[in-house]
Amino acid sequence: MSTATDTVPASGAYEPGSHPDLAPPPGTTGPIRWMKDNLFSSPLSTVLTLISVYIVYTVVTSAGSWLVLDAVISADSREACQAIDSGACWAVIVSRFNLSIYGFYPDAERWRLNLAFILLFVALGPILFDNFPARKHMMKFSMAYPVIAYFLVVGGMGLEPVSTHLFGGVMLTLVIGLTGITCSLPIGILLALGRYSKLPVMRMVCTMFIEFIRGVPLIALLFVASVMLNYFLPPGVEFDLLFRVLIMVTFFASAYMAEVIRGGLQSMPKGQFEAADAMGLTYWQAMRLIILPQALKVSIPGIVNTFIGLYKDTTLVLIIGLLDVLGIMRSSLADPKWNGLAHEVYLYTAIFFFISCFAMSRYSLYLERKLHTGHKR
Amino acid sequence: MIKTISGIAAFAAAAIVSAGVSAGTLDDVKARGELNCIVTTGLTGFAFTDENGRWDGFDASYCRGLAAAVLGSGEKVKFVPTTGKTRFTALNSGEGDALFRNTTITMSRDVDLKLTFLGVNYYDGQGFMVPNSLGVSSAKELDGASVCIQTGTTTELNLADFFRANGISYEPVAIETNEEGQTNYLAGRCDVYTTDASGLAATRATFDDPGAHTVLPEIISKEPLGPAVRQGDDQWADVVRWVLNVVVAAEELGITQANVDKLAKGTDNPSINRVLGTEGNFGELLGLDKDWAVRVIKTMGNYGENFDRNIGPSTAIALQRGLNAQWTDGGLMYSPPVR
Amino acid sequence: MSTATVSSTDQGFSLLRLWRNKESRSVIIQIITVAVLFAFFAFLISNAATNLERIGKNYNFAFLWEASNYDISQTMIAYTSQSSNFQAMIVGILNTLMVAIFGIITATLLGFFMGVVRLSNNFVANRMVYCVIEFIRNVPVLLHIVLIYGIVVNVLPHPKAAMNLADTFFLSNRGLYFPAPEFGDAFIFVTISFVAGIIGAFLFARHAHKVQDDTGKALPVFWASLGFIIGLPVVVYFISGMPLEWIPATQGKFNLKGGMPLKPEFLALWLALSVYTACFIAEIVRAGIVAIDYGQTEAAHALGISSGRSTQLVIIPQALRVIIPPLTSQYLNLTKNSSLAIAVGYMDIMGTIGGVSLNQTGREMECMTIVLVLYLAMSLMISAFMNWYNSRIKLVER
Amino acid sequence: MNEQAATKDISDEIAVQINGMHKWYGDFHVLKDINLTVNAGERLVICGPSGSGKSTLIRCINRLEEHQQGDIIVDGIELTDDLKHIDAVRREVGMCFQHFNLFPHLSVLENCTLAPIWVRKTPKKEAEETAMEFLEKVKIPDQANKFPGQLSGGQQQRVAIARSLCMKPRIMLFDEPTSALDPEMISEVLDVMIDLAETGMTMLCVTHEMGFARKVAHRVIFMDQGEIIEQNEPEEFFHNPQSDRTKLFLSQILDH
Repeated sequence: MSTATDTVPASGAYEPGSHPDLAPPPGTTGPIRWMKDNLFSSPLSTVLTLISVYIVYTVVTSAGSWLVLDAVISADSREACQAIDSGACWAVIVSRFNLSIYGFYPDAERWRLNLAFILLFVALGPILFDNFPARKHMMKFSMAYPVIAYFLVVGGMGLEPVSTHLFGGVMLTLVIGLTGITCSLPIGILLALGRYSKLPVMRMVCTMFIEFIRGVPLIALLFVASVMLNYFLPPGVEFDLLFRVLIMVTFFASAYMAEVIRGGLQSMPKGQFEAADAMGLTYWQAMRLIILPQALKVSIPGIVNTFIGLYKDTTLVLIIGLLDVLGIMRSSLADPKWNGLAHEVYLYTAIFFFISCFAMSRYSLYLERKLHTGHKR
Repeated sequence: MIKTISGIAAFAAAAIVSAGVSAGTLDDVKARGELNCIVTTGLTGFAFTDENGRWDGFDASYCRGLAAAVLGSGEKVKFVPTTGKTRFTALNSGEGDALFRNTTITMSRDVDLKLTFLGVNYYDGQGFMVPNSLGVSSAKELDGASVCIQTGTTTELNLADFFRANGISYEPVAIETNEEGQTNYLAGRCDVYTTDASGLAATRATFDDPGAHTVLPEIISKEPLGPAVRQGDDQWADVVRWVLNVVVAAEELGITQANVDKLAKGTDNPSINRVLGTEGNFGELLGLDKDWAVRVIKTMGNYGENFDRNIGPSTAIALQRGLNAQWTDGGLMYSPPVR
Repeated sequence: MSTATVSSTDQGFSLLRLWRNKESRSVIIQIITVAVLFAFFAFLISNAATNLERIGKNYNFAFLWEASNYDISQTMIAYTSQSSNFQAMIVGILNTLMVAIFGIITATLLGFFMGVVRLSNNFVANRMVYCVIEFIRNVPVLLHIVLIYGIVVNVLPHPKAAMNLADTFFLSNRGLYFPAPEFGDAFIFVTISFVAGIIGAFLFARHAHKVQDDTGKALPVFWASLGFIIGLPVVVYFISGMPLEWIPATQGKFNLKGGMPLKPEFLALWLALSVYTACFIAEIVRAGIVAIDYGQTEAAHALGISSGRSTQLVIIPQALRVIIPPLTSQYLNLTKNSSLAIAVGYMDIMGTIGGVSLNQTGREMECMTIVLVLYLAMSLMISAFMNWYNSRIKLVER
Repeated sequence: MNEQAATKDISDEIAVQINGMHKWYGDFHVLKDINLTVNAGERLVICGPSGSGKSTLIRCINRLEEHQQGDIIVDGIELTDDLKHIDAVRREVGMCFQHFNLFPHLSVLENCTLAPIWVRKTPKKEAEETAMEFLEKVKIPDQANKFPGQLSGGQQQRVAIARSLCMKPRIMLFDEPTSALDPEMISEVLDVMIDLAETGMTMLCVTHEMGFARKVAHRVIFMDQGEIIEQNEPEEFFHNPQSDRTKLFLSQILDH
């Protein structure tokens, strides 16, 4: 390596292939140059920079003092909070924290939720990451997980049954979100295959179903679940509200899922179908062995995005009276001790959703990048 | 697709099988071992959850009393929180067995919505609450005001009628729950909050400075609040009706949570004996056992105790008995005799 | 159709043979599907009929013509508590449309702006917008709505102390009050000239196109259109003696009186939907423009087309093709999300016919049917419009 | 028609018989009155300008395309709408595509064992042994556990051939197997095909590789605009083409 101070010999003084590496001329690299390029490249950019810096400064200082510096963590009521300091009263979150996580789930049984939650990550590992140790064997556990989780959460098999009306908070959000996604995936696949099918009736039925569900808001479907669905069941049959909501959420998610998977199916080259045909595979064999494994892989980022959407949409259940994490925190505003602390409560919920959704969207980005580069393996 | 359809069919079949034969509500509840009781999503004093997530309040006590009568324990209740909008559907669709949710008895609800009302457990009327700072002393001065009003309630209809009858205008601010109404009112989104006077008192009680707010003298409607069940199940209706009556009777007869066990061993007063099942077989006639009333009173107290404990003058809500006093004290609480 | 006959090796009974035949099998599968679906729906409907009968209800829409008995705060048509449920439904539809249209417009503008900032090489602005976008779109829209509503209601001043801009605009926790227009009789001329201006601008643009095709000369279409659409009505406005007055709101006893208010419920819903959707649109715009190969810009520059022109003629038309389909689904999402109005009591479709009317009349089945049909119709209309637009720009691009 | 079918490795058994077959794509008449008989063990090369219907013709033989008129009888089974017949034919007919159409999510070995396991219900172990045998024949046993995406085009096409052979087909169809390959890879695929030809396999091959045709084909068929214009033994075909269209075509592809 030579330095910039070296005299540069006249051209032709080197044999081909023996030119030394020279440092770039001064002023083209380094922090100053970076700032010139990225902050002050034009008058407009300079103005933009100054405005942005001002906004960031104001927000950080004012929010910072409210959020952190002047905040109160432990107190018994809002008045007690205000007596201590002028910032946010996080005491409301602290006192309601367990409620916001477990809902009304009995104290003695909460270990089951914790266990189910830990096992969730064990089950998700092999699904989410290719290079998970002993992936093939762990996959079996993942397949069994929904059953395990069902018994852990609802009870049965020797565990004390817990009524669904005690579900609430984060755990309800997770129950709805995860049930929605696991049930909607197979239904979504079938719908996508139906919409992609050569049989006109099948195609029409699936298309109508998908378009109907996508055409109406989730909240309308939830209202259908809460006010109409029981009318359609035989007299005497009752589904509890959570079950009805799960049905609707599953339908809703499966219509979106079907569209994502249809995208994946459409991206399959025609040759794959032909090769499967030429080998004499039946329709279902071809789909199961050849087409779906590939189509699903391409669709994973879309599936994750659908899941993020579904997960955020679980908040809507509060409108029909199920207390998810937003609902349960909102209801604490009715507690005379804490009323008027809307900002703290909403912010807490927002941060909860942000962390989980952001993590998921990062994962989806990671997958997308992996699919792009590792397409050929 | 074939798989989906067969799946749906199997699912439907399973649902039918699992349903079994639907008997009366009483048998259903007994078989289930749990009472599904429809309450509000939260109204201080009437039905609300405490920090441990336990439901409490004037209406919630009735749920516990009913569960005690039918199932033997006041804990065997599943509370179904509903908004003003979803409550009747929850009842009609079978999600709840009984509705104890400060619900006004009206003819159309009784006749058109196919509910059966069983009596009044709280006589109420719709009132207005305003901040003192507005300097308003009568509801008739409210021309042009913004009024917070819970949608899907009779109060909403009364309000429209009242303003129309007085030829004044207002801006309705629709809210879903009392909690929202309270938040909006305190934030100044509306000038006036209107709901049942009891609800206003309950809400005002939770304010930092209750003295800064006035409940206006006009009571613009009769709001007899009472429980309801689905139409067409007389046995169940009887059970709920007599739970309602027996607590009023208990207060009249001086039976309290504290002395009910002692009195249940037998007294010289035949009225008390009949109520507590030491005389007669009214419990069996209802489809319950003879101790049912003892359990009700032990669980929720008599009417006066329930009132005092949850909404009475010594609580933050500080409601006077008023119309809800015993008939012997000049109120309207009057239980038909148990005999 | 194949004319080949089934070869004689076939035995067994004919149903099996039909099942083995490719065409008849597909027919059989389809017939079974239809039959099962039909049976399923018949099952549902018969259940519904039994259940309704059991509680003594029926299924009819007569209640639509009965008085609704409730008041609505923000109505675009004349409405009182004596109006019918049908009118309440119309109010709801108009309110939904209003928030959806306003939302779509602001979300698009804001989204394009943020998308462009995300593309700029200004580090601070870029990162700041990135953080905002990530935060907003990873939080449920319902939370945004209640949060913004909370802020509007709690933080903004009481109407007595309303923020006041030149005694014409007022902002308080009762909403944003614009002055209300009062049209004089002569205003009709301004309206006519405005319509004429649009037609004129359209004709001029066609003429200019033709001139450019024929002679290669570019006429100033933009400025001419501006003249036609804005200038002409302005001139007519002054000639006809300024027949339009703006009457600002005034302080009343409780509220501001008069003016054109945007109620807090509307503001919260509109802002939340706009901001939330804008974040998605920003990413769509960014992705759309990034997707255009840099080679396209280089090629345009190499041909000597100026920077601005190359954006207009080369980049935008191609980026739009990428942007429009996901943009459509965002518009659909926004419209559907407007049903969350119910969380703040904005009286849209869900609030009127799907809310208060449903509850006051107890006609769940009828009301929900109407709600579903209305939303479906709206979604289909937006898709149809955007598909039409999409096919149009595809054509233009070719 | 089949005058020169007398070479010693051709049996009298008929492998494929096509009588008066027509096919349309919508209004477009792609194949016009095709009559063709292929005996077992015969190797046929089909050539012709692009769009002449030669690919469509061989795709009709395993019913990737449906014909609308006429008969196709493959290995004694008539191709109709009857799914059982179609399945039976596809079991006996292997096919190689221009773009290989390997399954990218499966390893080379899995690609080869998939159909034997699922269609022929062969035990997995046996299927794998067969697969390795054929992979050795196409000279890439060492790549068995790689994924198609890791192989070169020539290797992929050889895997595709091995994959078809694993079904132990009686007839092999090749649809322009070398036209998507870089020039230096063509010969490795052709070598494999020549080896295959020496085993006596019935082969129908759409290709422009005239060297290959000369070397192994019993018969060359020239198609244009959906018709069989001319068919002959290779030497005759190349040196003494009868029709003008054939002459034009040959001059174009042999000169370049």
